[in-house]
Amino acid sequence: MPDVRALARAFRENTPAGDSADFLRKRFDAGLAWVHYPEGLGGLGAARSQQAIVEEELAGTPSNDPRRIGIGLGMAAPTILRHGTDAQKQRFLRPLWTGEELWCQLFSEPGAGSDLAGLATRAVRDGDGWRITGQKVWTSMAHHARWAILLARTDPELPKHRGLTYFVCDMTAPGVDVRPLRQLTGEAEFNEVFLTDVFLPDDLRLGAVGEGWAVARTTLMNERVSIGGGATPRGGGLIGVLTDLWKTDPGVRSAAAQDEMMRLWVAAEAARLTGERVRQQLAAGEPGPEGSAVKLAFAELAQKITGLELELRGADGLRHDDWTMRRGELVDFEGRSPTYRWLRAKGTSIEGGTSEILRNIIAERVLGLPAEPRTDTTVPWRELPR
Amino acid sequence: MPDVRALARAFRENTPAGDSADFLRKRFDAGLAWVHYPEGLGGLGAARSQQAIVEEELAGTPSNDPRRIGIGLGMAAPTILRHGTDAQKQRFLRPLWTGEELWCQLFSEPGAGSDLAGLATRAVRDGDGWRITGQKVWTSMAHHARWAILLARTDPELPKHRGLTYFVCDMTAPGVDVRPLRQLTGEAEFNEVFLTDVFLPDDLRLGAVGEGWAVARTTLMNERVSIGGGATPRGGGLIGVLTDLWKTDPGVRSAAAQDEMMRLWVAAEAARLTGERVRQQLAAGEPGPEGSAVKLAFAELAQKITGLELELRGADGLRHDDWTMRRGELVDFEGRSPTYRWLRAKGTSIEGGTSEILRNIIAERVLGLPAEPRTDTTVPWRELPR
Amino acid sequence: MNLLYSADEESLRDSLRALLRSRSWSPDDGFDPDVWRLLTAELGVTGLIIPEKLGGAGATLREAALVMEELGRFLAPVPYLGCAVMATVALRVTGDTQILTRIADGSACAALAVPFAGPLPPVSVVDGALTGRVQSVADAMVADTLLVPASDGGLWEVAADGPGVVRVPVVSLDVTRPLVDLTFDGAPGRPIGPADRAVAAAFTAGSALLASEQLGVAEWCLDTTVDYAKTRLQFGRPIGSFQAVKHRLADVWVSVTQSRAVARYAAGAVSGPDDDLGGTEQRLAAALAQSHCGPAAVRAAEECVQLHGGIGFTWEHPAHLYLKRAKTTSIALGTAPAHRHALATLLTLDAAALTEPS
Amino acid sequence: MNLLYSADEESLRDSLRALLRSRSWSPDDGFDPDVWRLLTAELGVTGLIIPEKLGGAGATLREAALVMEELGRFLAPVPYLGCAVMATVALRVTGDTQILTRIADGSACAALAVPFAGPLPPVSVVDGALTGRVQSVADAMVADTLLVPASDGGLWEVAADGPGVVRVPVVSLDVTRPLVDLTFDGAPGRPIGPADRAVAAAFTAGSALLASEQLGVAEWCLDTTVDYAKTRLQFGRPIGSFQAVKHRLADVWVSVTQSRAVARYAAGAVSGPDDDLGGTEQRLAAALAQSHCGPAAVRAAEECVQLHGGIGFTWEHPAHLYLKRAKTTSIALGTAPAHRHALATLLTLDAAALTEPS
Repeated sequence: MPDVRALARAFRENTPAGDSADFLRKRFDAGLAWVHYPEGLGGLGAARSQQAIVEEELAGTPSNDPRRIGIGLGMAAPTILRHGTDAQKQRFLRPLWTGEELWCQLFSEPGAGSDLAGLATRAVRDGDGWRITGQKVWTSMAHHARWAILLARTDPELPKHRGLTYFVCDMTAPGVDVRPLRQLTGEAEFNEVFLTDVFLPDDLRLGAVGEGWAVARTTLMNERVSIGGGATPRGGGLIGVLTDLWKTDPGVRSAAAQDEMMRLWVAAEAARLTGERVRQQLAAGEPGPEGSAVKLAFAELAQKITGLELELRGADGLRHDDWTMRRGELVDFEGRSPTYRWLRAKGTSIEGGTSEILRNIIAERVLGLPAEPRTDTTVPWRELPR
Repeated sequence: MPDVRALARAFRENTPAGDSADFLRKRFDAGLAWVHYPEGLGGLGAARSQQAIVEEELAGTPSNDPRRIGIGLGMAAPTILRHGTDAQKQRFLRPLWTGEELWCQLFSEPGAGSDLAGLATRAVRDGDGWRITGQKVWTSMAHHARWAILLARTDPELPKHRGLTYFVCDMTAPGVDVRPLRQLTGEAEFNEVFLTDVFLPDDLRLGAVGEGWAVARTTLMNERVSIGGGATPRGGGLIGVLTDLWKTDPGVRSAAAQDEMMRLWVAAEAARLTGERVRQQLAAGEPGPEGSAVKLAFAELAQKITGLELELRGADGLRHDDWTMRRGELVDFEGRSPTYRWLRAKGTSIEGGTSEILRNIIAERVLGLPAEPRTDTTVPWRELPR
Repeated sequence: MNLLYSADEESLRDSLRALLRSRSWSPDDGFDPDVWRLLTAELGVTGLIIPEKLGGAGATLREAALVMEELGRFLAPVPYLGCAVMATVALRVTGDTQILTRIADGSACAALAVPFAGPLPPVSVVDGALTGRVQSVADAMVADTLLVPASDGGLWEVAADGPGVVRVPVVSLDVTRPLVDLTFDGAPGRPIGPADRAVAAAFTAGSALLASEQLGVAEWCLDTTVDYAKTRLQFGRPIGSFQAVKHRLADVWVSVTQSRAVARYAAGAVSGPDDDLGGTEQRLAAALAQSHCGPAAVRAAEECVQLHGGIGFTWEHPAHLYLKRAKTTSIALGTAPAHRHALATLLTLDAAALTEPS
Repeated sequence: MNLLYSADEESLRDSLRALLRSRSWSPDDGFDPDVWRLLTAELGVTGLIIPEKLGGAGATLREAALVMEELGRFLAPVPYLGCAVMATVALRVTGDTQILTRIADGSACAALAVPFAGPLPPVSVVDGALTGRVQSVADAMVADTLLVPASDGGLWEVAADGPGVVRVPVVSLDVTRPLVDLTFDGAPGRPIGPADRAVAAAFTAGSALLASEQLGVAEWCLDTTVDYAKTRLQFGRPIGSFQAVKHRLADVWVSVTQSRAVARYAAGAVSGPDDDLGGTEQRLAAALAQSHCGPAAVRAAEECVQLHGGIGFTWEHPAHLYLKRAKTTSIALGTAPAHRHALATLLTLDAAALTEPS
């Protein structure tokens, strides 16, 4: 087992922090990016829990922006690590981690949301590569991304899960058209991405032809793990915004509202402790399915808390801050107006797997309840009703 | 159109009310039992809304007990009227209405609750009649009933809805064994009925062989209509029990509880007005599906209101009145202990069609949402998993 | 009380739908002058509850509730609630005839200068002119006549574009019913009667009829979601064939069905003589209506967004407009908890007021 | 704080399950003396939190919480909460050794003479003897030692079958934890220390650990319902394959999952020195636990009855016993609204106590 703390200390002592990108590249090369990754790929093959030691030792040094590189870090990287060729790992992981190359995800389509495996974007062989045509939606960061993870259909004659192939899409390639997608908040936080005859060389294929679904499961599993989110202090986050209002504005207080607020406080604290327990399980090497409970609860709570806040504010709850269309890349629940919070919270039960799909997954994979009778998994995709 | 009011007045003037049963028989023969029934069968072929006039004119005269004859009146009678032979109508309707012969319903089975059409009780041809063998459950009044409406399987080789036949069961016939079924309240309000080789002559068959499901739909439709229930005054029923407690016992009052109680008051009043509107629609000859909204809401409300009552009572809510097994035939939500109310209320979302089945019906028949894919309706009943 | 729709009401509904169905609005439309004109000129509904002798239709608030329902269903951006219901009721109670005559013939549009939610701020009277600020007023941007409850106890008529009146549009959560901040700085006006009863009656009538608007909003949300669930395919099936979706829509249907009964009851309760509008039963019906129909509309709109999935979260799909309308109306004219508290008081169930039993 | 189960706890759980799985109880069983004896003799869990020097296991309330969880799951009719948790904590706080030693070796069973729900009634002291009535006391029918908070401020030891003590069994909603009405009429006793801190500590510990019992109850309900949903066929399919059933069970699972984290936190919070049991964090954790875990257990039990359909409504199926246990525990030691109010006070969010911001 490598002495992670000693390595991190030595690295810090010996590495000038002048140029941020350069520092991060060196940190990657020293295996201190993600210590549980293999040596040579930014890691040391250490336990995941050792990462905390590195962060402690390197506190205050230049760092990447976890929100901007989130998709790369949480979804692309584990997929490349598991299914990529050596060349792909060498090519993509370092700039992904340093933030020099941002990533986005080209999975969802207008006709394939919850039913991702039903997607229609086609990938057709063309010489030593592929021609991609289709439309993707709900793509955050697409207008900044250098690369995308892309799921496309290579064989429509096979049942839907079996005709998919996974690619890395070059977002600078001709035929990639990124358009802002405006949401009910007025912002365009996401994009639509139109792919028209986009050429991708075969070395951008990740995993075997027709194995796209299996590769995508790695991505999705990691998405769900990462959604559990980080630790917040008791009474922090949205419930803190509500209790701060309560404490500072006597006009919002009433006995009935107090009980309602306390119900939400209890629910928020129960969800927070559940998240804490999930992290302890992970740290103890016993990852469980409880992360999905955290996401479900967060979505419900975010909507209830922000809804109550509007009610408490009364007349002020009828006023918005700004409907100007803008590119809101990073969700800021606490910085903007109460109406923004309330509207944006409506997305929490849709994005990253709807609450309905999450309940299906819990029921079938955690509780072991039998699946519904299905007919869409056995017939050729081409014959499915759409 | 008959002058219902004049007929009722004349009947009242000319009929001695000395013997109650005799009075009711005469009232039936005068067509004043249910005026919308045909002449000769207790009615005058008048509009259903005219019945109110009769009740008004005959107020204070001997009457049947609507709770004891409820099953006969609400379910057996409309089915016999629609599907019975003339002889059956003549034989059954009068004593049913006068209450001289009580009825019960032999539909549900341990293995066929929500999925009634999957029932297993067999009826096998035997000379000029049928031999019935099977087990029925959740039968109110079975220990008092002279007759039962019975659904049994005459052909297990057909798909499940098509192999059923509808009978009138003689509850005094050999092989009919009625046993009390104890509920979580401690009472035995219902029965299990074991049928062992019970012989029923063919003239007790209602409708054609194999047409049992169609006949049963008449019964079930009428059950649902009748469940909407009668008018209650504002603040009456269970919510009235709660507000009376609130008014008389200062110890139960708190600001948080008040808002909770008022939520329930609002829900109860909304449900009450909905029931009122259903009755107005019926009276106007425009029956709608809204009665199912009333039943769903009542079940939910009964449970919430009684649950809150226990909470408000605190220590008293931990004490029951009596666990002695007894035959509780008529549900009395208001007369017994708060714990009894709370327990009994749990049955309201199960009996007479579970809330789940009711939601299915609303979704498919009212909203027109597509049915789930089904496989159990096309294969022979015998081959279904059980 | 009759909770059904009369044949006349059904026919009015048909006319309204024919008119409204032919229009469409974008998320940025705060007012559609053409529709407002048509509602006045073709259907005469802006003067529906104005007495016939003043040029109105002499109908009751029941019929106006029907109009509210349809305007809610189509989310028509017109100041019907503010002008044709609340200001009109206030004017009826004060006994005004002048302004009512002009509302009836479409030459005037009045608005009560009161916050759409929250307490009345003071507007003082000095030398026959008004000074004060009233924030978040509904339907006042397009009004030409403001009715201002002033601190002298009077209801004042003030020309909206007159001297000393400044109107600043608010960035409203519900862009289809824009709010405005009013500032009066020595604005001349004319007292037309005592304000208290007039404003209280306007709030009771407004609360009762807002329930019909909320019903219309909820109906649109339910209908639209049901239609979507029938046609949107995922996993090779319409999503409406999945039982969890069915059950949630069934629950929304139950709640909308209840809203219909409650809203009809409230509309009927406030349809008597104006003198009754301060009565217990009227206030109770209005508070009940807002306690039930507001949250019911919010729930229907939330399910509409959720069950549409991603598309329901976009600016392009109209679901968000209904969500914003539902939420703002559940706060306007009092939140559901505030109405429940009012109900407790009316029913002598308020703990603070209950004394020990004798 | 560690929210997981330790290896020792898992092993204790296995032992408890092995013991409890071999028993079964009917709806009429209020006490199983054999199981109580085995818990003492074989597993020593009745003395789990009694110091080793008094013959106990010297463990913390965390381990006792684990016991509560399993007793809840099996609904074992034994006075563990009353004797081995609440009375024991009270005795620990008073510094008693005599009774604790006897509880540890199984020769005594003590119960706090306090109502299972509601305020403490007065029990007066005259000439060294107690007089008063205490109603709806849990676990006191089988106790031989009653610990009575008296109006002199002391906690008194009274022999349960001694003179001047009358115990009348209550017809309890939860027959698996029978209540009793106690009457003291000049009952002799011995003061063992001040009552206030001891009783408060017992309530904090009891509330915190009751959450684990509620967790066990909820887990049984969820597991049993899931098993039933997998095997009960209707419409040719297991009912658990219907999406609405799935979603409701998924929601119950979420709530049970949260209960586990909350109950573990509460158990950990009260596992420090007895002196801390009056601390803010301990009271907060206990109030949080009861605010969440009580309603969560009720909901799991209600879904258990409902999704079992008719059979869940019978006396024969055990679902109703869990329903009754869940409901009574959600009232005992304070209802959820009362605990939420306590939380508001502890968090300085209580409106009545908040002053204007400076």
